[in-house]
Amino acid sequence: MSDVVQVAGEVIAIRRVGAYQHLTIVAPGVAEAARPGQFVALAVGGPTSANLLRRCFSLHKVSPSGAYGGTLDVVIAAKGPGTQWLAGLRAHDKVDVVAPLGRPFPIPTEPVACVLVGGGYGSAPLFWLADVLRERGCHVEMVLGAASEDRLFGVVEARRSADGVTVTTDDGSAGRRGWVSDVLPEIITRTSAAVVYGCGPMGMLRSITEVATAHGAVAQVAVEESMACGVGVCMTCVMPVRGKDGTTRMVRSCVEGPVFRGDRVRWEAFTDGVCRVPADTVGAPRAGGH
Amino acid sequence: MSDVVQVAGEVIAIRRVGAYQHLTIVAPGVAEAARPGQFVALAVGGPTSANLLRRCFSLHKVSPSGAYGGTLDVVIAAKGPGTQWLAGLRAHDKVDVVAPLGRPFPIPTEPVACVLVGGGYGSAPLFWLADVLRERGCHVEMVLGAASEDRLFGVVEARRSADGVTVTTDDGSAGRRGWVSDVLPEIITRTSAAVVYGCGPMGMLRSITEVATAHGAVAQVAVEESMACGVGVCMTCVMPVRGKDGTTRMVRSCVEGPVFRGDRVRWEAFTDGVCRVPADTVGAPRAGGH
Amino acid sequence: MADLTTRLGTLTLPNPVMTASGCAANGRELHRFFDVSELGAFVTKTVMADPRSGRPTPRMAETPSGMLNSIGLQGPGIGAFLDKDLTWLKSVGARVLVSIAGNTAVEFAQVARDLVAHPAFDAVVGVEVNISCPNVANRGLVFACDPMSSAKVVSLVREELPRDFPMFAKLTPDVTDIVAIADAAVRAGAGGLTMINTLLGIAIDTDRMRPQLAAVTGGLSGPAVRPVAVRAIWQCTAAMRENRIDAVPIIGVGGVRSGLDALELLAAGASAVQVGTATFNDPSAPRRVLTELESALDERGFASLTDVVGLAHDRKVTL
Amino acid sequence: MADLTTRLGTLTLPNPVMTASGCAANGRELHRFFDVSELGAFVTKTVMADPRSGRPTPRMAETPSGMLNSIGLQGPGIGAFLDKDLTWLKSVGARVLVSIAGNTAVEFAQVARDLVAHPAFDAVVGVEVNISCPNVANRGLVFACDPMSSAKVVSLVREELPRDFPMFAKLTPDVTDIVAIADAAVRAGAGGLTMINTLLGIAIDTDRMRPQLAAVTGGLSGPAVRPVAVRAIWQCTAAMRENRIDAVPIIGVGGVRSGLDALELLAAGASAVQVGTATFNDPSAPRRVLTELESALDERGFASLTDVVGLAHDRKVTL
Ligand SMILES: Cc1cc2nc3c(=O)[nH]c(=O)nc-3n(C[C@H](O)[C@H](O)[C@H](O)COP(=O)(O)OP(=O)(O)OC[C@H]3O[C@@H](n4cnc5c(N)ncnc54)[C@H](O)[C@@H]3O)c2cc1C
Ligand SMILES: Cc1cc2nc3c(=O)[nH]c(=O)nc-3n(C[C@H](O)[C@H](O)[C@H](O)COP(=O)(O)OP(=O)(O)OC[C@H]3O[C@@H](n4cnc5c(N)ncnc54)[C@H](O)[C@@H]3O)c2cc1C
Ligand SMILES: Cc1cc2nc3c(=O)[nH]c(=O)nc-3n(C[C@H](O)[C@H](O)[C@H](O)COP(=O)(O)O)c2cc1C
Ligand SMILES: Cc1cc2nc3c(=O)[nH]c(=O)nc-3n(C[C@H](O)[C@H](O)[C@H](O)COP(=O)(O)O)c2cc1C
Ligand code: FES
Ligand code: FES
Repeated sequence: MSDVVQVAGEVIAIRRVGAYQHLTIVAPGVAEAARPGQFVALAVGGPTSANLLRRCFSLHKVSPSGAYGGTLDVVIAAKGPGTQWLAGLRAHDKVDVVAPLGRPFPIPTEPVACVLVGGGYGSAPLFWLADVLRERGCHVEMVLGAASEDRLFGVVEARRSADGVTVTTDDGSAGRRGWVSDVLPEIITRTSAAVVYGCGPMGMLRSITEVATAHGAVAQVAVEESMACGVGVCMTCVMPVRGKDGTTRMVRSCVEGPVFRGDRVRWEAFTDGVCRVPADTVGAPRAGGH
Repeated sequence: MSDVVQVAGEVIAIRRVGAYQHLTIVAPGVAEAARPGQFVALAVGGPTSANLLRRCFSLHKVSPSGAYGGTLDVVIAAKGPGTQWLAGLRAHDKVDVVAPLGRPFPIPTEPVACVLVGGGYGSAPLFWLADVLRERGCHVEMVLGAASEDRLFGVVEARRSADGVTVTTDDGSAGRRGWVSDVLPEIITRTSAAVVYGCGPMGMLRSITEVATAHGAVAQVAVEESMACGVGVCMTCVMPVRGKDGTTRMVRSCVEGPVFRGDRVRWEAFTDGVCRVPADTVGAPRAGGH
Repeated sequence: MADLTTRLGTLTLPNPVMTASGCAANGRELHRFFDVSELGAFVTKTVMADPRSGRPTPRMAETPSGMLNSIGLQGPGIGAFLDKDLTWLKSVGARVLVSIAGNTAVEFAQVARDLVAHPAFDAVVGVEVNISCPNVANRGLVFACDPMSSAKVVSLVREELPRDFPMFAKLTPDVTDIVAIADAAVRAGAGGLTMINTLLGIAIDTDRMRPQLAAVTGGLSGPAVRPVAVRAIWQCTAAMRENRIDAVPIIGVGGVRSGLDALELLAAGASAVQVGTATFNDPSAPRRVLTELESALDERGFASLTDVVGLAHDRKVTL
Repeated sequence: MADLTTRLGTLTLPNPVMTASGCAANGRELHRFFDVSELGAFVTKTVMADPRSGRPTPRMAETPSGMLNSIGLQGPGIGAFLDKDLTWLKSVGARVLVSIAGNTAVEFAQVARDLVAHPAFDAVVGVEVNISCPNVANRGLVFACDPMSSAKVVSLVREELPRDFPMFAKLTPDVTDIVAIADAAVRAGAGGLTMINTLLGIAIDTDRMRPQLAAVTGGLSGPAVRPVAVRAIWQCTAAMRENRIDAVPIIGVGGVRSGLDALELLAAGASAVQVGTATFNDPSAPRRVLTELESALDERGFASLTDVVGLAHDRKVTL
């Protein structure tokens, strides 16, 4: 956790891609240290902003230098005030950047087969990951899933970056109707994949983990917990994760994650938008609670 | 207080003029009802703004229709967060407009001589006022004063709108070195002016009133009190003013002003950035206060 | 379209959105922007027995997502209020909630008596007793900071009003235990509670290096304080649901700027909401909040406003 | 360049800017953005005797110009804190203000005892006693809501610390009379006060129609609450200047985002300031505030930080 930079970024391009906005931001110093799976924390709203907290986005890609100095790309779904503000930026607008943050996807030392699964904008970091894996000689399959066609991101890019691409949508508007977990078993089996990488909503990551584990593959998932700071100082982004010692702790997903081994995450603690503290967690409240 | 409109305005031009920013905003419905001396209240900071209160500016000019529909012009000195945000707007940015507000400068029924005195951006509403007065056959002299040349506004416009123009600056960087009150006696005497109109800082308005009164002219001054709403509902913009009945009340400068007869204002209540409630004001606190 | 009717004890209103006292003057100014009779009720600026000049200026300071004010209850006194302001509000068909105060408990009662005696009283749908103001008899301590003083004012005003006439005690959040104050007010006869008034705050002018307000302290309001308002409403509602205090309707106020903000206060337990400081940002705010609230209910499939009042207590996650 | 040295009773610091407890973890994370030893002091996350998992998530909600948090004092327990965190802070040369708490008054004392006994204690310049946390023995009522509980904790901790060792009691603003709590803490042996901790608040998720935080209530912080912090500092300083309570130094905290915000708290009476929530917006905030404060003093012609402490009281307008 050392090579992070904070820099006054400048938007140089913003374009709509399906339901998303794709931003390119000049942010010198980020690309050199960044790895796939890491993220950026952006300040929102400018100097008069009432929205203090940073918004976090997976790094889609980075380039160490170009006509404008190093750049980074993010893919943003406009939801609340912060993402709406970001989606409304124009070229030359300023945005404060803190990046790269968090632990990247671990890269296998051997050239094994891998499946990369992205839900909605969750695919954003996977093309760069695919490139890195293929450089290492890995066979790479991608699965892109979304509610509907406009919420898929990067189908064309996927065909360039991966050896095989499968698309699913909940409503069947593109690819196969259904969920990524419907197609995953067949792909793992066919490619004898050793690692399944996932990025997307929590429910999807849980099922990816289950499928991968059931088929003898390791799941590496990038989680999306609500974050206030992104840099490890606020303790809002915690989730229960088993350590190597088997003990569960409430760990910060911004510094110890966002990428976790799927089988270490205590998925059963997440229900209905709440994550409870499992009773066997270190320091869990005893009767009376805290 | 009836013909006010609230409308989503759009900036169509913004340009620097000396130390100020001159904004032209499309705001249909404002021009028709507006008179010189009235003002506009602008919301600042956009949808994520932490600055809730409106910022008020004299209407510099209005045009009922043009290529874009009715427009209004304001001249803004960037000081705090709100005026800085406004000064940073670009063409096609949106700004919520409430206008026209307040009581305009009263126009004499006879074609008398008038002196119009503006301090800094306080001259902004005076050119339009001069045009209206000259249409009525009044002889119009203008006095523009400021700390330094870059803080003068509209010297060229003044030469077009007035029969005579005098410029003063504190540092002598343009026109005569000194204050507007230094030159005012001679102009009132020479023109036998019946009315002196003033717009600018409080201290200047007070001395304009004193000079005018001493020379047998009526002072009509547009004051600048700190305003939260601009529309008469918050009671923050009050000042002690004598009514026709001779009684002093704390009146709202946004609805009963901003233009007051200078000799009605209890200037002695203003000291060192505070305005006390004179003891003879209606409802003034008795011992113990409230 | 959801049924927006709300019931506040003996009072039924066509919708739950009101102005907040002191943030809408007495109606004429906002009537230029929307028809004030369309609101559930129009809440007037707190009025006292005599005319008051209010405090010296500066009286306000902008703060992050809020403001401080030290208006000092400037107003014309109850007599002029009744003849001019209330009479005008009646003429446009507004339902009026009249906010009253006094320097002493007895003065509150006197103001209430004058109100009831006036011909325009039939436009009045309720009285809001602003006990969040200084008690001259008790070293200027705010009435609502002390359960006994609160109870005294409420019971004296109660005696002046017709039986069962809607009466709301307006509480300050600047207390260690707001439920205790609510309890005292309700026991003394308040048929409902309005919460919250402003929080005591200070801002310093860093150029002059002195307080920005001439009066030093002011009341903090605006979206900044909304979480405190929601919490106060929640705490009193929870106490009522658990029968720790008698159940009465709550009017929520504090930081409402949008229909969703209003929905927050309602879900926490308020049966109506007032829009205050947001009106300075947008003079149409009270009317706009009503429209937005209506859409918010429709989008969420609620057939009636009453379905959402206190709903967050039922949906609270059990841990 | 102004002399930024500040004196807090027996403690002298090269400058008045600190982190706020719980908003800077225990140093490593921010050390990536600036050298934490450059701050006047580094205030650690409140530590208790045993490890604590903290509360379920969601633990935070963004609010206008602020946020709510319900972290629940997650932490490693005093043992691990001392061996890992304090030892690291010592290794980089930080001046450390250690924030401690307990479920009971006795647990506070126990934590203090462990701290004093540790080899890294020489990096500790003071102890901040976070009495704004729930007292398990008193139905979970926050210690700092009650003068007696506050005094008990303070006096027990005092006994564990070396004579005259700097000790600050951290107060909550959620009380009717903060001066009374300050008085109790000072009489019990607090050498100074830190104010304010967060305000109790709630936010409702209007899609789920339930509280946004799993724990329902949370602490409100950020620029939104700055006027409340300035007011609390002002009131206690005024009471000290008028000899109503004993004079001790105050560390100001609440809503500081810029050097001018810090100057507000100093002018109101604080001798040092902590930067909390603003750090989430800008991880360099504590260090930036220091630079900005230095410029602000220079621009205003103050030769020394001590010249501005409490200055707004002297410059207050007399009406
Ligand atoms: C590691 C990581 C990578 C992400 N990558 C992407 C991406 O590539 N593209 C994309 O569109 N979104 C991504 N998200 C989600 C994105 O951060 C949220 O959608 C965004 O913060 C919501 O901001 P808002 O203003 O729309 O919502 P608001 O609800 O107003 O946000 C309020 C606060 O909650 C936090 N918050 C709310 N939702 C989330 C969330 N889902 N995750 C984290 N914090 C949240 C915000 O950071 C902010 O502090 C990612 C989140 C994480 C943690
Ligand atoms: C009737 C009227 C006409 C004005 N005409 C002009 C003009 O033509 N050009 C121009 O540059 N300025 C004009 N002003 C002053 C202008 O309104 C303030 O400079 C501006 O509001 C300051 O905003 P800020 O964000 O820079 O400062 P901040 O200090 O951040 O403002 C905070 C709050 O204080 C209020 N405020 C602060 N200073 C003033 C002030 N001097 N007058 C009124 N409210 C204030 C703001 O409205 C806002 O609510 C006029 C003021 C009034 C009352
Ligand atoms: C300028 C101003 C004046 C106010 N005057 C009064 C008043 O006279 N009586 C009263 O009960 N509340 C008064 N209040 C408090 C508001 O009615 C309301 O309780 C508080 O501002 C919180 O709501 P808000 O955040 O929507 O403004 C005033 C508030 C402001 C901002
Ligand atoms: C996420 C978070 C965690 C906090 N944890 C603690 C804590 O452990 N101990 C403590 O005394 N205060 C804690 N606080 C309160 C802060 O130290 C500070 O008093 C308060 O947030 C006001 O300052 P601010 O507005 O600068 O954040 C916490 C605040 C936040 C936002
Ligand atoms: S987001 Fe702040 S610790 Fe992870
Ligand atoms: S500015 Fe609100 S009443 Fe004048």
